Amino acid sequence: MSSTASIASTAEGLPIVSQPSDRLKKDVTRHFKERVIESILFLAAFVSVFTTAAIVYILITESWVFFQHVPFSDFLFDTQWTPLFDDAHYGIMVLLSGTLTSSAVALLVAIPLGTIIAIYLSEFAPFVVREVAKPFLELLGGVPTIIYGYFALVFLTPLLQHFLPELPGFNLLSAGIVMGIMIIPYVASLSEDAMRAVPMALREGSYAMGATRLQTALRVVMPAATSGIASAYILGISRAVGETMILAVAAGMQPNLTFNPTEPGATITSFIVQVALGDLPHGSIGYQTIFAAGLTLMLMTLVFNLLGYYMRKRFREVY
Amino acid sequence: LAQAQALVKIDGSSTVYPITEAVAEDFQKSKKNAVRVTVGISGTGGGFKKFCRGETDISDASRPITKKEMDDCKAAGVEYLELPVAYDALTVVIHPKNTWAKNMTVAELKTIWEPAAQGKITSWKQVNPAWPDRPLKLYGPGADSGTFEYFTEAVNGKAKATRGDFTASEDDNVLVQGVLRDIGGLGYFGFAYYSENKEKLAAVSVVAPGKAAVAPSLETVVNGTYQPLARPIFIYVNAKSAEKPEVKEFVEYYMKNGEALTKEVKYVPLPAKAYAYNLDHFAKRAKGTKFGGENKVGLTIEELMKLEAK
Amino acid sequence: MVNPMTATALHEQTPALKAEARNLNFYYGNFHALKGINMPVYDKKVTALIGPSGCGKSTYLRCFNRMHDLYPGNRYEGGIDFHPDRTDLLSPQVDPIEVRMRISMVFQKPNPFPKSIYENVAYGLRVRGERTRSVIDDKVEAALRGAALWNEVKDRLKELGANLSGGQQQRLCIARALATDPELMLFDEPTSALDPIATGSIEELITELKEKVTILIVTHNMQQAARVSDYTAYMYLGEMVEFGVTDQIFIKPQKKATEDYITGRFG
Amino acid sequence: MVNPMTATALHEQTPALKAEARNLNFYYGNFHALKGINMPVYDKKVTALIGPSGCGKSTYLRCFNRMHDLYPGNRYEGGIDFHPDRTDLLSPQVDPIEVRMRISMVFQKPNPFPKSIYENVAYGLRVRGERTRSVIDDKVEAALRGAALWNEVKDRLKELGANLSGGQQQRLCIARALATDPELMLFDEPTSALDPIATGSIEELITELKEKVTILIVTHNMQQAARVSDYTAYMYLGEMVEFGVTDQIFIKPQKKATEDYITGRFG
Amino acid sequence: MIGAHKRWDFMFGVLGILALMIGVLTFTALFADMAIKGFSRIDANFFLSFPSRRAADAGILSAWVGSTLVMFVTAFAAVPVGVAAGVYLEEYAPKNWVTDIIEINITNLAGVPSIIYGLLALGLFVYTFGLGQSILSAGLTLALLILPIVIVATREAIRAIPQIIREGAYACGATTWQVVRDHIVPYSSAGILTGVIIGMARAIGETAPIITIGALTFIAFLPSAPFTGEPAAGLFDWLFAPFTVMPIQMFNWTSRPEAAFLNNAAAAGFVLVLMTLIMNGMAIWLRYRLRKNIKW
Ligand SMILES: Nc1ncnc2c1ncn2[C@@H]1O[C@H](COP(=O)(O)OP(=O)(O)OP(=O)(O)O)[C@@H](O)[C@H]1O
Ligand SMILES: Nc1ncnc2c1ncn2[C@@H]1O[C@H](COP(=O)(O)OP(=O)(O)OP(=O)(O)O)[C@@H](O)[C@H]1O
Ligand SMILES: [Mg+2]
Ligand SMILES: [Mg+2]
Repeated sequence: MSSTASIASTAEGLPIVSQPSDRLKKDVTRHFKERVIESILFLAAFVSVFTTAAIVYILITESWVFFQHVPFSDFLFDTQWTPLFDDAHYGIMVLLSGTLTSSAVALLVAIPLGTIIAIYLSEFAPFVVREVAKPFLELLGGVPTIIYGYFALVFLTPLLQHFLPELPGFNLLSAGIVMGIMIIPYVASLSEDAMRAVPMALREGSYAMGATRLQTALRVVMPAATSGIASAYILGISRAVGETMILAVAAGMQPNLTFNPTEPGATITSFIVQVALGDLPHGSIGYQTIFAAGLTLMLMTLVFNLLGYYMRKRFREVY
Repeated sequence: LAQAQALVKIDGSSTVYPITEAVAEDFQKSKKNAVRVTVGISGTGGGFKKFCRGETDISDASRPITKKEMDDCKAAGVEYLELPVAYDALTVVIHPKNTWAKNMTVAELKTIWEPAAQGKITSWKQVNPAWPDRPLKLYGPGADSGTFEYFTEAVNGKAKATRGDFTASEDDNVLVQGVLRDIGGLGYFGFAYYSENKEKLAAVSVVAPGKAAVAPSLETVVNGTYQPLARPIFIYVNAKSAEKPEVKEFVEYYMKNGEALTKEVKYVPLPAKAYAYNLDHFAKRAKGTKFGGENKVGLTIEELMKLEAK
Repeated sequence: MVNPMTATALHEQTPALKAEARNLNFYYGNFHALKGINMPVYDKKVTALIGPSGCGKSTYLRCFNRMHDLYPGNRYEGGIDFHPDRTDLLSPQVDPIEVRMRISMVFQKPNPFPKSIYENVAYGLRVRGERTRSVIDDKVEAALRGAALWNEVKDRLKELGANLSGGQQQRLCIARALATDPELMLFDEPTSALDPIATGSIEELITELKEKVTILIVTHNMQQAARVSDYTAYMYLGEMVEFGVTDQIFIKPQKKATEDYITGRFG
Repeated sequence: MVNPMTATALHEQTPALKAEARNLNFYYGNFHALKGINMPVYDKKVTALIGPSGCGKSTYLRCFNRMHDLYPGNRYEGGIDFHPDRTDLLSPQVDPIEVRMRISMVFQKPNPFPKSIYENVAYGLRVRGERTRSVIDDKVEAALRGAALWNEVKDRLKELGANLSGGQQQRLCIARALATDPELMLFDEPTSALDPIATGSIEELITELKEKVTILIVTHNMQQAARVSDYTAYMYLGEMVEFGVTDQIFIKPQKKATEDYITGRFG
Repeated sequence: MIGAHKRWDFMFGVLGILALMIGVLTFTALFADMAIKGFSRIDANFFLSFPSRRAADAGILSAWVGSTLVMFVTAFAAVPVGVAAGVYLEEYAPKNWVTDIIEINITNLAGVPSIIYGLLALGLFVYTFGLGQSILSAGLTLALLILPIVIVATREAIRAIPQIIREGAYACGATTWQVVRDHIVPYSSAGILTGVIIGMARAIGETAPIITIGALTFIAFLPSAPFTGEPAAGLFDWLFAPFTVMPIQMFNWTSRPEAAFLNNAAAAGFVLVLMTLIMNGMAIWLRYRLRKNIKW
């Protein structure tokens, strides 16, 4: 093949070897400028890593002190959480059960409703409804959470007590439901984005088979948007697990090892705010518990996120 | 940086906050805004943390300074003056339809709240056979609070010793909501929240051993008969800051107007002589705490004034 | 534009009509995309639609399965009679879903669903409410055989459709369209995203399919039209310029415009 | 694959080389997309690249302005000499940005920036650091005239480029590519998204442009290749099957494969 | 059979509207409740007064000024860093494990409870960097809090830019930075803006981290505007001033014994939601303005 090149070259009467002439050489200053900018941008991206590192550093150093007083096995397996009582117990399972139960309730509300809304907005709703409804929904996220807390306490709980007369005035159920309503926009908005990103060609393919809107939405659009919807759910879970004020107001702050949502309970976050703003001396073991609890929470969200990341990788959209 | 204007920085307990806020508001007005006062609510613990780093001039505290905090202050070279400013009268409240438990002895309270009661004492009848067999629902402040610590010590005889199965909240209004919805409910919190909700809640008259039943009120607290559930609350003044004219004036203003302002915000003031004593104490710059890093229960203000600072 | 004589003449040569556009107009909002189209579609034959880009080939094709109903602002006028019973496909009384169940479509770019190969083909059956496993199994196999894909995929039916090569994906889409025994199949430039070898296999397939179904195919490749179709229609600017037997159109078109286009003088 | 004799013969007829691919190989990761391509590009001529879909036309074209550098995993082998000074465009010492400043490109779909018409054309100049208002004004006008668009847009230079029709947008993109006085212009199916009238105007434009610049154009439309190009290269499966003077290729190709493709027997 | 399908479609449409209504009605109920309770309190004085022990005199002047200034700092810190990070990840970053880590890390940060940011900021900004308990510290804290939201929104917006626009710019000889500056950032600004506003709407309601780093509750003066006062304040002195914010004021009022303060709290909540509403409204408007000029 090189024969052509050589023939062409001989025709020109020039040597075969070609060396770059200066006119296309790399511009050193420009190259340098680009590198500098890239480094600055990289640093910006690294801020988030730095933040995490700093958070982990703080949580771990403080928890370290904590775990020198409290055996790790107690932390994991004790069934009571009374770090501030005279008879102190440090069973994180208690708070974890509250967190998981309230989050489960919230997600049972937010995921179905959020998904239905997302499907409705992306596949059914007329353009105007969608454009008006989305920002409106996003406002739900802008209401201070303490207002939701009181909403759960003085409105929803009495309402629920009509149906469940045994329901105590403070319970994980109504806090969880309200939390779920608060999370709806996160789930709905992101899922809707993901569904709308599904190429029209797939929808047309389904309609062309004689499918109805609902069939198309459920059997083609949703599976195609799995990864985006999964991220929306993961974000919803993180929100639920990290929510504070609603639970602090409406769930009773009662460290109860229970998975029954009709009981009062305490969660990791509500415990952390309560103690962080309370009268405990800093540096006391009681105060340090919040770092151990925070670390647990952080690990939990990390697990969820890794799971979500894995799922996104696994089910990457293949259109 | 040019924070040229005189500034008094206060932080600490949210329990003490309403009083300090009232004083700060009036003080600032009386100085025609020449002095600025700021008040935060990062909790007694958070307040002391800043105070012992020398970041604040005054710390609001709903309990005496602890040993740990004393050490911190010492390490940072911060000396302080301890001034009680009001009473926080812990009020035990019940539902107004609760006709049986208008009076309760400290022993009965203990039966209800002691750690051993957890999961066992679930009906009023178990506390006193004369009372009906109604479920007993408990409400109280969070275990991180000074109120909780004091109540457990006063009732159960040991700070922080308590049963765990009660509904807790940092926000006393939330506790009010709990008790007023529940005929079998019983809760405790600061007197101010009770006096604001007198129509909706009933206060329990407490019978101290060997004494008559005393209902919480301004008089009974001030005259020392409402015991053991009345506790003093404090401000701590940084000794170095106390040399600054604006801080000095502020503290003096606090003591002179404290009684009226405390009443106005529905807290229970100390007897008038206590404020005079505080002024004197402040003038002498008598440093240190009288509690030695521990809480003391059932202390009347006279007893407190007689204590020597350590 | 179609000479009624021609249409009639053709009609007499051929066994049966499968469908017939009668004075069909179509509007995208205010844009008049199809202008008074009359055209027969003969049963068990391949009819090719050719014409320069933007002339309305896809628009016309998508009228047959009421695809335009999916988007607001679109409007049909006139009708498409569907034989033997001469139902007007565009009548408001006709359920587009019903239409699409009888008239299936294969698109320009292969668009397998993000599901397994098996589920892709079974989709149309499931949509029709078919539940019996053995029935579905049989139809899936038949459709894959019909699309000349069975041998290549029979051992990997559980794999994702997207893992196949482009040509295989397109054949999968054809199998999907075949599985529900359509009476008419619409192809919109089915090979334009494929390499020549895949293209060849699809063309072969189309030739085989016409034994069983009627086919309407849009293509921008005149060679392809010549190779696969029995009838050809040339469209330009939303109008049907000429329709006729493919050999005749390519060898001796009646209109100058058609000739110009076919010989590459234009387009 | 290229017959060396043909290349030499051609070479002697033509004034000068603008560029020359020497044993060019290209890899998308592990996929060997271009296989040992040798091809001259003659100065001030139009060279058309034809071949079935997926044969590597675009891939080859995009080697000339180092577009593949934008994506990781791509790898060049061999070289493209750029005349007169015979710099190897693919050499690591060569800055792709400098290359793109001299070799501009027009894409399949018109891709005006969402900026004003004026800013679209001025962009290449601004990127080169040109600040003087009057210089930019002049060059923008010249480029728009060169792209036969000036009269249509001279009163609406501040309007968005996207408000133009498809054909105008494509001419705008050509103006953008022209504004910086490129030595070589690459066109990748520039008319495949356009209607016939717009296509005609672009083809005319290309014919005019070759007075000033060298042009390399990919097209899937053989008629177009025949109409606009001086030289034609037929590619298949990543290889250069045949290269020659356009008339010769279309009338009497030397390879059977080329003939099959051109006559529509295949592809 | 077909009829049944249609009915399902219809029923789902109704279900969708109902689900939507649950959200919308809850919001409306909360908003109306605050409006009714707080109505008597909302007048000019409420906005122009400092906090007071008397509910009727108490206002939110220091709070809304504080919130506004803190939001200002937050936006100024979070937007450049967030956008830069998003741009880096989309336009520069090689797809390797480092970017994977950054990516996981960002989603993870979005789930860290806000109080933990407070603890972090107390150690970092207040003490280590010595910024004090100031508007600056608070703004930076909230900036860290919303950074993940801004980054994610930026990336999504950038991904929506067709590759062909990028290639067009590169083909003109632009460097990566020029492409980013002239095309990527301008064309994604609408999406970025949405993310920023959503983040800010969240940040403006945060209480716990701000209290942790030392926001005040009683503060009866405003930070001095640049070049005013005696001696004249510097251009950036306000950054270091003590402050309070709306949610803290509201939080404090909800937990006061006097019932009158609860109306104040409702009024403050109403104003807070209104502020969020205004921000959202701004976002919608700006998004509309920006999108109008962007068609691919
Ligand atoms: N959704 C739409 N809204 C408005 N106009 C449209 C729409 N779709 C297509 N058109 C216009 O209708 C005309 C016909 O388009 P159509 O897609 O049917 O052309 P085509 O012949 O299939 O072209 P191609 O060969 O490029 O696919 C074109 O002018 C096109 O711009
Ligand atoms: N980014 C890529 N990564 C991997 N393979 C690619 C990529 N782009 C193209 N290819 C493959 O390289 C081969 C040549 O593609 P190319 O786009 O150059 O074809 P083409 O001749 O331009 O076709 P068309 O006429 O369809 O534009 C094809 O097999 C294609 O699948
Ligand atoms: Mg088409
Ligand atoms: Mg191509």
